[in-house]
Amino acid sequence: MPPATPSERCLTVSDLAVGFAARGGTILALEDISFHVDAGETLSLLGESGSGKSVSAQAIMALLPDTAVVSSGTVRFDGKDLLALPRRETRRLCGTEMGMVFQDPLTALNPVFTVGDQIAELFRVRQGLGRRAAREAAADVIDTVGIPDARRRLGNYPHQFSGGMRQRLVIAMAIALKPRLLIADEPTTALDVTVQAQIMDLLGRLQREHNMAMLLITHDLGVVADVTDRVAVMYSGRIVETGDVRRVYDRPGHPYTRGLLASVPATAGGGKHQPLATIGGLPPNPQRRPQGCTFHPRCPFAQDICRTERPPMVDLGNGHGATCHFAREMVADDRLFA
Amino acid sequence: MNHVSRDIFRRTIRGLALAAALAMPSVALAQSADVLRIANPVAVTSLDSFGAQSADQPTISVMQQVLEPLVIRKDGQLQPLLAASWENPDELTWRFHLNEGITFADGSPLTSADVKASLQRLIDGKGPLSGLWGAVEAIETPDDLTVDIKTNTRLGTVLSNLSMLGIAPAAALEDPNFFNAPFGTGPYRVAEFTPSQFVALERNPEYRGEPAPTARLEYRYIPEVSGRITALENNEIDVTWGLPPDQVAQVRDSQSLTVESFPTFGNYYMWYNSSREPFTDVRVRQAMWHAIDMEEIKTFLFDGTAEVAKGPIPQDIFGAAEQTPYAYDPEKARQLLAEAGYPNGFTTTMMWSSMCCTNIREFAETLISYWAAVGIQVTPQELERATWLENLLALNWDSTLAEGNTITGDADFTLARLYLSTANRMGYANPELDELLLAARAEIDQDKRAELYAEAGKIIWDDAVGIFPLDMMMHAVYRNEVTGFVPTPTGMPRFDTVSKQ
Amino acid sequence: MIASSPDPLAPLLALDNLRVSFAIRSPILRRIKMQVDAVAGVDLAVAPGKTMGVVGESGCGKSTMARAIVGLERPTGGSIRFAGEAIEDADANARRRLARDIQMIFQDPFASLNPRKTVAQIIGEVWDVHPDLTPEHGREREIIRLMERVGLSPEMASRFPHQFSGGQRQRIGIARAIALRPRLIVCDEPVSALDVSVQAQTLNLLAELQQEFGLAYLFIAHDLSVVRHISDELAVMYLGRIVETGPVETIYQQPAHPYSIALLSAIPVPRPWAEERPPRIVLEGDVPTPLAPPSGCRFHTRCFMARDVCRSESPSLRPVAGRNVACHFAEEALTRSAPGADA
Amino acid sequence: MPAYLLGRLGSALLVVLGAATIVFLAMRAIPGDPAVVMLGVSATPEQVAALRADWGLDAPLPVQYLNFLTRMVVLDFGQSIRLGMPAMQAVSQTLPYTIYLALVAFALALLVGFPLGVFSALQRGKAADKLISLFSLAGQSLPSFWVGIMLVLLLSRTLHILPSGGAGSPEAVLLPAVTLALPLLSVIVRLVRSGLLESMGEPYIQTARAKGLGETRVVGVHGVRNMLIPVVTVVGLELGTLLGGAVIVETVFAWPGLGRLLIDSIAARDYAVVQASVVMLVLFFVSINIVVDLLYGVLDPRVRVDG
Amino acid sequence: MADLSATTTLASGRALPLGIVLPAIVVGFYVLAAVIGPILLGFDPVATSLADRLKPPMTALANGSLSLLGTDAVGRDLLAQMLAGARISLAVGAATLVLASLIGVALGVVAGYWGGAVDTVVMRIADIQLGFPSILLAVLVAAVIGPSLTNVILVLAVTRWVVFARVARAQTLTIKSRTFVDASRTLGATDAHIIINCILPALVAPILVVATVQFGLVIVAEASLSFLGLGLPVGIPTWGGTISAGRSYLANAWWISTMPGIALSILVICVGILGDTLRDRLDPNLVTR
Repeated sequence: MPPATPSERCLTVSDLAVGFAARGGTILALEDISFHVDAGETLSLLGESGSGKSVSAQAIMALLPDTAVVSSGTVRFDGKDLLALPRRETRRLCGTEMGMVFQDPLTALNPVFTVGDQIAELFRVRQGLGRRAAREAAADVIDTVGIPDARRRLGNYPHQFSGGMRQRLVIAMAIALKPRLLIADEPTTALDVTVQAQIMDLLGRLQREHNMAMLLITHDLGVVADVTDRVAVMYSGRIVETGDVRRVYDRPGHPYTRGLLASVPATAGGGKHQPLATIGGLPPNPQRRPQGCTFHPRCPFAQDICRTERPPMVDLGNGHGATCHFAREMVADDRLFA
Repeated sequence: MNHVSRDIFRRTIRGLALAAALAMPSVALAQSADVLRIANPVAVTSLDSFGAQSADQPTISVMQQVLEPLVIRKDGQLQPLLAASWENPDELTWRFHLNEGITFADGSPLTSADVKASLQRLIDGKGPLSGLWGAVEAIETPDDLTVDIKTNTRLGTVLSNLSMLGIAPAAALEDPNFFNAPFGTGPYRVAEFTPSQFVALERNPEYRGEPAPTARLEYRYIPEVSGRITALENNEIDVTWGLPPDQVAQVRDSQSLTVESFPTFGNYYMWYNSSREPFTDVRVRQAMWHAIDMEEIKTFLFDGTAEVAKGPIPQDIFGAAEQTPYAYDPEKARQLLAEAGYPNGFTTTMMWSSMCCTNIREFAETLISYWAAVGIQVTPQELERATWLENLLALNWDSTLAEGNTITGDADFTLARLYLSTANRMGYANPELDELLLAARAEIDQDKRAELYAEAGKIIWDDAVGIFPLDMMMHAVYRNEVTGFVPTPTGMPRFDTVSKQ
Repeated sequence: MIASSPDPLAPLLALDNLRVSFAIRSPILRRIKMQVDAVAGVDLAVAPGKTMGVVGESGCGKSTMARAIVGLERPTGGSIRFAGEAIEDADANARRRLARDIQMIFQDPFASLNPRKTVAQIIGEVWDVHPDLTPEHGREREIIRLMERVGLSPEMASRFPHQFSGGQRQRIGIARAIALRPRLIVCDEPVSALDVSVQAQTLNLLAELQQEFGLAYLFIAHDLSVVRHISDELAVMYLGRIVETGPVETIYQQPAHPYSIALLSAIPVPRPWAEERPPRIVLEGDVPTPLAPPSGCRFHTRCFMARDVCRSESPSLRPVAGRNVACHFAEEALTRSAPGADA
Repeated sequence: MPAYLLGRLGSALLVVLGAATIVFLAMRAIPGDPAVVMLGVSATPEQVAALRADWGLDAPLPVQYLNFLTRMVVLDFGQSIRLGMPAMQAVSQTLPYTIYLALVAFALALLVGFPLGVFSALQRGKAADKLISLFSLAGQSLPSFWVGIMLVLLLSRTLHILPSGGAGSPEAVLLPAVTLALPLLSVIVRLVRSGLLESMGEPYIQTARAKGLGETRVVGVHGVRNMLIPVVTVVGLELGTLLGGAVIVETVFAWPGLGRLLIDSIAARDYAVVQASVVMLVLFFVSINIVVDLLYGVLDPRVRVDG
Repeated sequence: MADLSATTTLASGRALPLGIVLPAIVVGFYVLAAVIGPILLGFDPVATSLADRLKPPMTALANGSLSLLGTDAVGRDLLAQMLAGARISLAVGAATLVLASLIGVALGVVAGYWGGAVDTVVMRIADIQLGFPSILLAVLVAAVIGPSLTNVILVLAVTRWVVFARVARAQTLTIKSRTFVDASRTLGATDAHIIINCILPALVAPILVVATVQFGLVIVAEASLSFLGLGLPVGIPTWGGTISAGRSYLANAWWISTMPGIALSILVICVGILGDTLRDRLDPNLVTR
């Protein structure tokens, strides 16, 4: 993949912070979120449950629930700041400029409309095509995502498809109007391994064909490695590390990333009865995040400074960065994959 | 809301409703002077006056304008109507001569065969009135205008019984659909009938007399008192009756309405079950009577629109005789109770039918309140009519409050049917009374009959077989445009003399 | 019975041609019934103190098999022997006795805990059902001991399940499962609902407990790397049948069933560049519904090696290169999966 | 589908048969004799016996029951004692009134309740929503007989705008219909509101939004269409009870419907009419249920059986 | 899962919303009025006073006392009558719900837990019950055993058990298939143990919600029965009975029907709000009609 020039930059998120109104004040779900995705490139947001990765996607697509408040930041897409636009305007970009694939393909499709209607709706409402033309276009899209016998299956309802096929339909809907950015929120979590491989293949192919920028949201380190150029690791509402996948995985600059990689049995290799490396403790309650580095209570390397000072994003070269006071030391340490 | 805007609002609503009412079954909107709109308080369920509904007031009140009897009770006297005259060739035979030239609404002439068929049908119908004719052995028709009614015992009540028998054409009686739109010799014939809801009568073109002033009578069933009054005030109906006495005064205040109150053949009665303790003792029965202040009840509960009873049946009935009302005297009541062995009173029950009559519950509660004052605890039992009747006939009660109506206007109808020890209706058995009543029924001489009933009435009164508190008045209300209304003591108004301006 | 374990010890648990089928009602139109052969003739043996890993995709019958072993489903055929005793028709009383030896850990750590009971009550339920097994030093102390053993602070005993994190909940489930000192624990996807970091903690705990109590595990998972980590033996299931079974490393290094090959190749690993991996085989289509399984070899509809015979003849498990495989062309498959081979 | 429908019909018939049996036994178990009711205070045992014989009530109970069942098949319930006509005729004279009243009430409830529910859901948590919620709660819980009386008191007695009762004029249906509609309207408001809120929380709504559809289309098409399923189910059931529940409203407003007929016939122990009314009401009830079931299939493709 | 957090919110006594506090205060007031009202302002059904009949609110009566809400058709004080009626209404409501929920829960759990023929029979009876006019049922029971307090409770309970049975059955079906029940089973637990330890505790919240919602409906149903003359015997004051009795006096004594109606309405609305709030907090997916 050739390095993206700034002109090909598709989406830029800077200093995004999102809070949720709750009893007794606002809970910050996201803080200091900055990343960018270029055309033809895939960025993965990697994180465990509750790390805030899905909220990021919702913020971009203006899909946040009413209780959410964007307290700061900008989301630049196509030169426009999406957060400054009225919701209606942002919504207008959805579908045509930005497409989204959801986690559970069963519930993401409306059960009472045929898939043909649901996909044709895009062409009819968004592009003003006539009924017949829209159906034709829908059939073509379904064909593109690899559903055999597309024309006949237009009249089927979502429940008549298997899980994998449903996810293909969701993808079809997301890419129907050839958006420049595709956001995929855990697109394979609900699927079996063999089907997961199919779907990731499909996404990869479509991305290449349309030169789309893709924002992949996942908790699966393996999926990230498979399809991604760059990764942003999230922890407790913040990005703790970002950079080229290989660099991050081979030489993590943040103890959290390091811990994650070490706890995966496949990576850990080793034999049976060799205990896996673990990250002690639990992620913090978003209402009571620790002072300083939010990871310090679980960090084996924590020093006094970690308890008091919030670490800045340390530039580790070539776009690799980590928010750890000791990022450079981490990168230099070879012991991880000894 | 002022009148104009209210009117506009009404019209708007009416328009909207009309639009919505396309699916509506039969909508009657006629409002001309030729139509008299009547709201009856009780539903007309059937027009067959020979069967189950033969004693049913709503049925009779409609049918009395359609079918006419041989003799009619007018101003307390029995007078010929379809019959020209009658005689008794022997003690067991009543012979009637019909008027000549009377025709039914379909043009066919009235003959003795019609009379025979009508009477026979009433007897065969086994309805409540058929019992009056138990002694009939044969009905013969020597010629077209002569009818012989032969009985196995002497029957003194034939004339008054006949006043309740409207004559229908014999041929039509065979037709099962006849009673959907019956006709006879009367001033009206039935034009339209929906059971329980609606009856329309129209003038009988063949009627021999003066045509009725109003072309069409429409009966609509409105069960709720307030509904009827509202409908009257809103000019939805022209006339109604059966108002609770305590609401009469208020309606009287209305500028657009006229109220007419008149005595009837109906009265309240409270029977004791004389076969049960403590009512086997006449002193107890009398004591409870003395405990009640009838005048106060009449004044407050009935707004003065009732009469304190002077006998077991109202005074206008043939055979009624005036008795001395029991005085309100709680002291005497206590004394009588003490004499009877109940110095501290006793506990008993009183049942009544919830569907009996207006104000029945208030009346009962008031009575119970009076008795409580002399130490008698009475538990109220308001029952559904069917259950009440079943208990009543099974003598499964202590006391009961009810209303009676001697619709034939003849003492026999009430006294001889209910107070005979063989009827065993209230557990009271008195051979002397039985003898009087049976003799009266068998007496053909009407003056003698009246004397016998007077004696019987005195026994019932003095022996306190029950308490006879009040004779009922009927309250008819009509809009001021209505004229010619004639009170009827039967409580079943007829409208063949009524017109609207 | 095919002994899948070279271990000379008699198996603790042995399934012989186990079948479980049930009539299911269509979820909304309840009147329409369908027959599902969820487990269609499975032979399997678990040795004492060892772990048998079972992998397979959703609907392959692995959970149904697990439920049949603990008596939550009634087998429609074949036998289940525990320590030599047939238990497939065990009545309620026999089941209660068996519960002391066979326990289960469930996939969803939240759903498997009664939300209305405290942790102490949930663990203590064991002795509600088996009052005769109440330890001499008392229930409370034993609960505290168990909680400490699985890494939970005893102060949490009076809390409710929803006040715990996913990993902690699974620890409660584990504490309950080991309370009766069973010999076998059936683990039905015990870590698949957990985040990676917590998953590792739980796997470590399970390994420690196995050492300490000499537990045998029947460990069901769809994550192959997890199974590889914890198991001694492995069974790969597809549509109600075992397609390959044998020592875990043998299969991982060189699978002999086309399905195993595809499955192993499809696992995304975090650092693919760091290890030697066979080329990925992306299977066509979806897993067929168990309502209408394909004829012959059940895998033939998706198999990249399928021939005519596969459509008509169902292959049975046979020993090939140190494991048992149910494939007509296992030898050929072996060559394809040999390290360095090009599939 | 036919097998399913057949099974559904079978169980519906079972319900009708059960209800028929209960009403048959019930009428004979309760005290009060139709003959006595008709003859009144002066009834003699002979008269009663004669009438009972005339009506076939002297036959052994099993014979009467069998007779009733066999004739019920052709909707012949025998002769009404009180009305002197076939019981079925009495029912078919009053049933249109009840159905008419129920339909007007139903239309009213739907036309007002549906938009109100949608509006309330969109205004969730705001003052309008709370007001509507309170109104619908009141409508659902206030006793209809009292509401009816109050409406009469206000609109009829005091303002003289509408007639107080009866079916004499076209606008007479309004008060009873409003009274009858009120609880159903409230149910619809609440169902529509909660149904729409629930539907709007489903992931497919996010999908619709991600497609860039306008909010009107998201709510009006994707939200409403899914919410219809629970609404139709419950509303269907309510429509069934609407017919049966009209009794009180018919009493208050003297509406000549089936409910009043039933009450009067019970009072008169008019076995034939009571049996006919109950069987027809239950028949109506189960028919509506079947229609709802079928409608369910139309609305929710997941219920449809392929092929 | 939503029900759990709600349970704790209730249990932990965090600030309760107005939706519970306000109606609860009103309902509490009614209970108080029902308990001590009749003691303060005795109602004697036998004590009629004809001179005082149909007096409007705020009238001085013959015995010198002031009638706050007016008098009825036989001169009894309306307020005293309503207080006595409150006692009856609340008692009938509570007793009916206890009875109906016991029957309903028992049948519902049995039907849901064991399914099969028992389930079919119970649910078919429920269907018949739902389609069968409850008026007829009321006449039947009233006529067979005579009108009494017990009968009214019986009739109402018989018409209400279905709601409880349906909820109990549905909930049992859900709980039965939950994993924690399987977990208990793998411990060797018996059916009785599972029903007592897993099913019944899970029923408490939804049944409570249903009971709250039904409470208002039962009170209204009792009033409706009294209104149709099928309710409690004369002499036992009830709101429905008073409203019904006042219907004939709408023209000249509007207060007889209006006053108890308002009292009844305020109560049922408050109970309704309470039920709604409880449902929202305990079991949002519960359909209780």
